[in-house]
Amino acid sequence: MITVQIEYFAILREHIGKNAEEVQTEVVTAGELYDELAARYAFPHMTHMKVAINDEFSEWGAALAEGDSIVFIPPVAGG
Amino acid sequence: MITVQIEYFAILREHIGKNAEEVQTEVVTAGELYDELAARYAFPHMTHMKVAINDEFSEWGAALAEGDSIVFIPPVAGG
Amino acid sequence: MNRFSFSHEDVSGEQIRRLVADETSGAYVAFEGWVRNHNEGQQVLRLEYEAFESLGTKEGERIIREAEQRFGISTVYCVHRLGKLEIGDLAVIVGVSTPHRGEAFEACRYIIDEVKHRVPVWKKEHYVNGDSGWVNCERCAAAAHQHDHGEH
Amino acid sequence: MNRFSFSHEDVSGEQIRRLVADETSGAYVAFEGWVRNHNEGQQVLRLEYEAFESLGTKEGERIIREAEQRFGISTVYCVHRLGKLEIGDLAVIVGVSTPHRGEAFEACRYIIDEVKHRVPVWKKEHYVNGDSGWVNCERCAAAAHQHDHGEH
Repeated sequence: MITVQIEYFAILREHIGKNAEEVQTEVVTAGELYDELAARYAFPHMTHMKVAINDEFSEWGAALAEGDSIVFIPPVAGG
Repeated sequence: MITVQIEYFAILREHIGKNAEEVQTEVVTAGELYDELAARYAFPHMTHMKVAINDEFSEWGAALAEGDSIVFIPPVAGG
Repeated sequence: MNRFSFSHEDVSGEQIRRLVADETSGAYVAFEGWVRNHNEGQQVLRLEYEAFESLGTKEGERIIREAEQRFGISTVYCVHRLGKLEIGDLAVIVGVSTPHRGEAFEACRYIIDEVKHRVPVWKKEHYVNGDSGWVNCERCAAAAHQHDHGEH
Repeated sequence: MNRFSFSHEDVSGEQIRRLVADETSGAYVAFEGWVRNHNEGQQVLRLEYEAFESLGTKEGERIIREAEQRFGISTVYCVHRLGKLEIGDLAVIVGVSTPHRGEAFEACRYIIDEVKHRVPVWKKEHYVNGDSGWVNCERCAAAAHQHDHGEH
């Protein structure tokens, strides 16, 4: 069991109704954490998501560590 | 013998020391007129000159007519 | 000022030009993205931009360093607006000065293309009919044909 | 105001942007040519532009119509300065707005390339060492290898 910090942006922030939360989880990878939270909050179906760990882009298969800061990144639409 | 109006710009204006003049000539084409004036004024050697007749680009072989307005166009250097 | 930054206040083209101006540069190319009054058939009233600012700033700075490595750039700045914007407002600006104009065009285009694709910014449009929605990224449709993975 | 014009007074990027701005355009690309403090190894003090204005205005307008035929342009203006200019002054500006940014870049580049090649404008540079000279066209060196004719 580890504790990680999650920050939500854009459609996810609105869907969940909060900017950030602390989550305790048994999963190993960022992808598994996404699936766990998508099920818990019934995320809208989205493709081509990215993930950042500790303010850097990361892989979905990356192992999480105690205290990590996680951001799930929906498709961007700048400019 | 025809009479044409010549307007000079840039290096030619400075070389000859006037903006414009009326010229009487026996030549037929714009190219021949250039050669005649280049000899008269000892124009600096220039390549890739263009010529305009009555405010439109023209050919060196174009025949001149009484009252035409002629401009010899040195290589441009805008912007 | 960082070469890439987010701004919660109005940005003007004149500000960026002043930052970029220098006596050795003969060419300046600026791209500005403006808020249009329509998008994909819907009449837009206003919109909001939101960013993952800490990562976005780093990614924007990386894009500018890449452009500097590829092109002969004198000076470059890029600013992306965040918050509420109205029709006609400047949403993003890239200003590049170079000794020769070809590289100014190429560098400016490289930066805006990469910023729109890679910097984590999201746009919520508010429509005349009362609806609103988060706009998807511009390469998603193309990317969907190229990748089977990445479903999350 | 004509889409192509000469100006004997200062021109600002902001003037052109205001002319070009409209609510249906999402993309704006501007090119500005600035007076550099050096050219081909010489330190430049100031310069003068002179034009064959009547033909130049017509040729500039033709270039803009060509760009409109090739690209999806919303609005476009080009102004070329004439007279005495100092280091850092704006010598020429092209501003183009379009619905999509790719065409703004392409149209802006097309116009400045053609203007520099086809519009009869001449530049006299004054150097720090007291010399001055009329600058030759930028395609002359390349053209000299391609043509044996045209000697006049």
